[in-house]
Amino acid sequence: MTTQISRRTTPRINVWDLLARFREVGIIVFILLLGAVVTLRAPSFLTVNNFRDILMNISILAIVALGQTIVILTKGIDLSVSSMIGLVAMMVGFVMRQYPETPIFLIVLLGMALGTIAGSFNSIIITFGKVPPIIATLGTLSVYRGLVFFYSGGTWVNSFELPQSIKMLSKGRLFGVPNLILIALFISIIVYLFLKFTRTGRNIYAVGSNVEAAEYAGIRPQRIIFLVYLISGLLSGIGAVLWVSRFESAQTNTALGFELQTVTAAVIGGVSISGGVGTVTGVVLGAILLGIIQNALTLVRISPFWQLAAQGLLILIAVVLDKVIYTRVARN
Amino acid sequence: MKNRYLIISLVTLIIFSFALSACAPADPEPPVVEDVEEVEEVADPAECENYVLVPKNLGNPYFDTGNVGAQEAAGELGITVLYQGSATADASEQITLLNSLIAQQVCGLAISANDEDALVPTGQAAMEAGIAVVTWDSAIAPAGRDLHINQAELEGIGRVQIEMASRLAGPDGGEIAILSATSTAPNQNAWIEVMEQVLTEPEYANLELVEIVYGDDDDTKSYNEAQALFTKYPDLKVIIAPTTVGIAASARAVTDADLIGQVFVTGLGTPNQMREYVKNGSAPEFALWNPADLAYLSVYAMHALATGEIQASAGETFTAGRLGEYTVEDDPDLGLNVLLGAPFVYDADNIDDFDW
Amino acid sequence: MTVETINKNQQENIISDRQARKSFFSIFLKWEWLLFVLILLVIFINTRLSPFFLNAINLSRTSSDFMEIGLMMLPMVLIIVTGNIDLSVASNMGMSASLMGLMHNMGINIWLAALAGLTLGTLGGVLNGYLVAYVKLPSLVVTLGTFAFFRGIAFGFLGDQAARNYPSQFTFIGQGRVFDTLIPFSVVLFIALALIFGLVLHRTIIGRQLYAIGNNEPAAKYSGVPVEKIKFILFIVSGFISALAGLVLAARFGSTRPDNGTGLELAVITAAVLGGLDINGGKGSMYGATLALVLIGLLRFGMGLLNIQSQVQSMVIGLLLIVSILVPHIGQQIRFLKQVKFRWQSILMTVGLLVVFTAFFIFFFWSRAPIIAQF
Amino acid sequence: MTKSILKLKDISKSFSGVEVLHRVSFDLQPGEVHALLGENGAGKSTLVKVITGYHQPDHGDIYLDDALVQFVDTRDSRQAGIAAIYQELSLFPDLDVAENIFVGRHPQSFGLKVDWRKLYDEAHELLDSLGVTIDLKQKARHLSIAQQQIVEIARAFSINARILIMDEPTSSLTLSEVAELFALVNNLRENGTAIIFISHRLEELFEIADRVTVLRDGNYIATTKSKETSRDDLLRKMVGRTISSQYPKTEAPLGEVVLQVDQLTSEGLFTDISFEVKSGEILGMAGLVGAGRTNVAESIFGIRPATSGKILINGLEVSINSPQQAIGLGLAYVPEDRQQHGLIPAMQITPNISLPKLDDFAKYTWILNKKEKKFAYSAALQMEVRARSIWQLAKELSGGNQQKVVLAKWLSTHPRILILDEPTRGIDVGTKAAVHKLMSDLAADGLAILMISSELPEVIGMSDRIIVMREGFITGHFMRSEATQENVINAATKDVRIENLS
Repeated sequence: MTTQISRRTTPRINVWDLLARFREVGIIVFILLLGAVVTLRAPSFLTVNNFRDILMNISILAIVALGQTIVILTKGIDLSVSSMIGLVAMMVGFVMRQYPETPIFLIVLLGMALGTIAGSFNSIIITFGKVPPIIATLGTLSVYRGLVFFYSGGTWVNSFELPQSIKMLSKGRLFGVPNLILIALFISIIVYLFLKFTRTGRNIYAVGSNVEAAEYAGIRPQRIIFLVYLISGLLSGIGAVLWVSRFESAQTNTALGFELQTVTAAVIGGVSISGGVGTVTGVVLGAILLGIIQNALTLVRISPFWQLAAQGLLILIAVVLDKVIYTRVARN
Repeated sequence: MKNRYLIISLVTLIIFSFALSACAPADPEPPVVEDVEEVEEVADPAECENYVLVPKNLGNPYFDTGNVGAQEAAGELGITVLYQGSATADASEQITLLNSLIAQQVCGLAISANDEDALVPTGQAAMEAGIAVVTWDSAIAPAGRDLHINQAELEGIGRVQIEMASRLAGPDGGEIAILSATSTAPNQNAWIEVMEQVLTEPEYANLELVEIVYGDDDDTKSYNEAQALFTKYPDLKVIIAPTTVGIAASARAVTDADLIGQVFVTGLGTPNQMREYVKNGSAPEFALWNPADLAYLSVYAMHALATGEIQASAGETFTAGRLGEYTVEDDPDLGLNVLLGAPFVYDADNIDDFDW
Repeated sequence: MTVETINKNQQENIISDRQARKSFFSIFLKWEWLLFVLILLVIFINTRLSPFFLNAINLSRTSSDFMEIGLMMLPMVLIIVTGNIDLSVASNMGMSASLMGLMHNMGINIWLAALAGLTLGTLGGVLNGYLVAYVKLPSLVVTLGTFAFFRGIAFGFLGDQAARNYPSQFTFIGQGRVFDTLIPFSVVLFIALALIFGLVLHRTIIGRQLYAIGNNEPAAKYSGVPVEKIKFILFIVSGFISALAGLVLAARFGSTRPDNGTGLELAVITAAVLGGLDINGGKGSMYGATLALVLIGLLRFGMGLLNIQSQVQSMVIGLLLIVSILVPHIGQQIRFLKQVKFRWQSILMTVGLLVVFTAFFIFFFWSRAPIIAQF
Repeated sequence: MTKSILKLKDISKSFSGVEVLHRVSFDLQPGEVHALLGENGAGKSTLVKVITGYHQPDHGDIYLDDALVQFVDTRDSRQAGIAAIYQELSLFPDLDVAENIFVGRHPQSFGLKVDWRKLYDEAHELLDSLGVTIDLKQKARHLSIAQQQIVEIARAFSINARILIMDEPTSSLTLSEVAELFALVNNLRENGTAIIFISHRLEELFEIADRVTVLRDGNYIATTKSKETSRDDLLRKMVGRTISSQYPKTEAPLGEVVLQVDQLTSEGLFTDISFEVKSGEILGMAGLVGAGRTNVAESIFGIRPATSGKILINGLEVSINSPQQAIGLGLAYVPEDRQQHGLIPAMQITPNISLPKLDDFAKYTWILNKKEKKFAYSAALQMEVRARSIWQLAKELSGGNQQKVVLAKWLSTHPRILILDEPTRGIDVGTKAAVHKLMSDLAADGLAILMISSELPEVIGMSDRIIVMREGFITGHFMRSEATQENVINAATKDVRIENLS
């Protein structure tokens, strides 16, 4: 941007330094390498259809992982996202079943509102109750899941009970691109702008980087922390509506276990668990990498029994590589 | 200062615990405490009224439908059948639940097992405590139960799915794939085995089984697996999904990918979940027994066992209400079992007759 | 914050070697005592509500249901005291048991197979420990990765197969009872290990060093505490005990499948935290964690006897977890609220939240009404 | 009397039942530099935090321009035109320099979007006016302590406050940087800004302050014009008694060389460091903050082992890869950062003291509580730690007493070589004298002491010999007799690069 100002920048351009400054480059390189290997073994990997499938599959993950990222930026964690998705999906599903003519934008708004309310419950426990985030959301993880069950009485909302409007929300296409992908892209851009170009967004980084200093600087950390769980709930709410739309059903176990995937996507995307570090591009790429790993393992016909192990191993490799790069840079 | 808050917390927790116990369903006449010493005794069959239907997990419409049948049977027999399951389809959770049911000295348990082997010790403990143990839908190994209520012969279920697949693939046959539930589900694996055998028959020589994948009875995973299948095998004709979650997910994947008419889905599913896909042509036909009937029969069998009407030996017969008379059979693999009947094939013509 | 109360000119002894005097009641207000009281309360209420609760056979059978969680909780307590976490315990347990099952299926002697399982679990711990202690990755991240990795290996070993027909000498570990009493062998194993772990934590040099690491890791390192080595060993021990828990589970089930024990890691962490452990490290005791395990076990069993649905049971445990952390902070909250000057914003916010929550619950019940009517 | 811009009346504040401020009054006039003086624990920092609204007073009033005000948080005080540099550095390690300056007040366009270009331009201007160049895109994590302090100062200046509070802003600045800062402060004063200035360097107060207010033990003692008072007078007011000779260094007979360091190098941190310390000797290590002295000490102690070079103890070459090994070899290290590295604040005094040598209080790893308690008690008594009990939490003690606990802890290991890193930083005058006395006594008993200090009078007053470091190199070596403030400063600011080229 304003390069003439940074007079004392290190003139030597170093591969490690580049990798660290643009962490995303590392993920892209990893994706390309993986893609190359997979294409050699399974040419069908490199088709438009396959890529559309991969993107479809990770769209909801990316959206919710962005919420997770915002939370992790403040040193927190939101384990309850999966249950929030389950709860909101079920409630939205019920409304759609009962009132199939409801305009779709109202449904989306409803999902956002319900998600935000669920998130605000986390916020209250964490900010006013001073409960560590991991414990609070571990608790609400089972509480919200219990509510899903209580709410639905164990029943599901099935595909035929849902109106076409909700199904088209994700499946409709604009210029040949499924809406779901466009929605995910749109939300990513919004979150990017929010984190990069608003004071509140910057304050989230500040609070995650040093809470006390933030307080000295006139930021109210409690408000920021309140806000991030709200946002996580909001994005989970959107994720829930999209979930109903894409999977054409709302079940009692909707999104079960999804929370760890969102954390994984964030971590692979370079978000630091100790707060203050992480970018939207990184997380989106992290989600894409996860999607590609899943897709590729199936395509190259690795025995289904070993796929999970390969996935875990790749995650470990990604994290260790990142650390190696970081230490190399720190040493220079 | 600090102490005061701790006292507050103590009081709050106490109140909280009382609130917990208030969650208990209103039990009009809690049994008296003196009974404790007599618990060891085998429940008196004549007075036995409390039975439990245990699904793999709660919140699954397939089992919930079963409960409808079970309640119907309970009404006819004048007994109470409780519907209790674990939150997730997990063996250790189910064992914890069964232990608390055994502790209550219920008269009979009808269990859909999450793990064929892991539940054996628990099933044995229940039988030792004088509880009638039948399994339905998914069996415990013979050592861990009295009777298994078999929804349909393995042979029959496997065969009907291959038959449907053959019909859908057309006279020229083609590539087929199987999308199962978890790789550990006993009934799935048994069916797949049968299907592989049936496929070796000359009649089905034109069908080629290209891969077996696992969707873990998880909607998302099943969907992705189905998608991967037609990416990998462009000539794929039929996906057989012998699981209610998998079949719906596969049919949706086919619909979403605009492959209706090119790839067909069949397998085992429930009418409500499949209605849409039967009508849009992605899954023109599928099979299933009626879970309500299955649970209905299970309750009758459980009651017959608990009251001593049958003793769990081969050849005995008992009457199961509207379903008529059934015989206990012995099978080298399945052990003692009662067979419900042949699976029913649903298609566009008959699906609207069912609502479950 | 610098607080000094002693008058600088005083001549007498400037420091005392005695603990500050506490009132008689404050001794009973420690978290561990609260748990104890809660346990008594649960026993009392449950005994009133169900005739089957205070029954030796039932309690014995139920107690063995919680022993795998208990076993894995022991090293977890030490790990949490240092401010770390191990999410991979349940996966590790699945992996070790699966290897044992695989070898058993191949006809190898069960004890040899068990030894192999224990070794593999320990190696899993070595991987975790190495990455945490020496590569210096956050334990949450590392064990999130191995959580998937280990479980994956378990599926790789056994796939759709199960291992069954373990000899009865082996199943004794999980099903047997000691000397014709009603006490399950696994409970004895747990108590013995709990004693050892408790003593290590509270009475030995290593225990002291664990607390030092949890409270201030750099300072511990500067004081000559072998931080890396201790963390490394801790994760190895956790791996070993997870494998042991895997054997106990396999023995209790009399069989092994690769998905055995899925999700138990959250139960383990819940028990530890409910026991008063600070997730950020440095605080908590082994007694507390053990009492919390007993409390959860009794609560679950009691609710099961009352036929409360499993989802509701999880909800209650989840709420209890939140409340257990929330309540000790009530004091802080009250003080905080007292400090806050009445501002229209805060009033508006409170009212707003109340309205929103009320609306939510009205909506919640209204929208599910048609379903209720169906039943 | 001129009108005061800020007036505190009878401010009291307690933390968990302990009164930290007791009816303190204070007034500040526009265009004056008002110094706040007191030992550590006197309540200066708390008073600052009360003024900025970080803490709320339990009792008493704050008047701004003679109007009663109430600050609920730091936002309120900032809106009222109060800016502060806090004692603890409060930067955001993950944000870059420019953003650190403007956190919470990012310049915006359209009242919505953060204007990054403007932000970098303004940051650039601001640092220029301070006469420093720091890479604006550098993450604060990678800055040296002096650079961090400069960024803090830039941040406080950027607010254009009417009242500027500076709590120990100069503790790690070089003399020329201090001079630049004072020039700016004078500039602000002329423009009518009122400044509250806190420093432990008394000399600075006479240079910059118009008036001085002294606090002691949370009580207001006196306010005087700085021209009308003397150093001794201020010291007496601060401590409440007269301080005797400041540097009680006695000549001790020198023995054998105990610690010898030969061409120690750690890439990027320091190069070719060689020196030796004899038994009974205090070797002073001078230099600016960030010269690499702490790195040398840490590598000797095994925390970050050096990449090449030799360490000899009693003439034998040793390899030290961890603090445990160092302790085993008779080394002890009192680190610079007490809160982070020296103590475990959340633990009691006893376990803090016994931590490095737990083996001594244990039998087969089993801790013998009585033995440990007895030992900790005698160590605390010997060091005159002032606390209610040895079971009090370390974090409840004042800075000076915390340092005593750290010393007690390390002396309990019976070291032969003691490394002290800034042993008197941030502690009160009374404790400072006690620490100096202790050092002298220990040397007399035959210990070899390596003392790192940024306070020149201390280095010159306490050392037998002095080595000076600059940017990772040794740039000077003086005997006690030949060391003066001038030649030590010259060595500490010598341009190393030129010397290396030649």
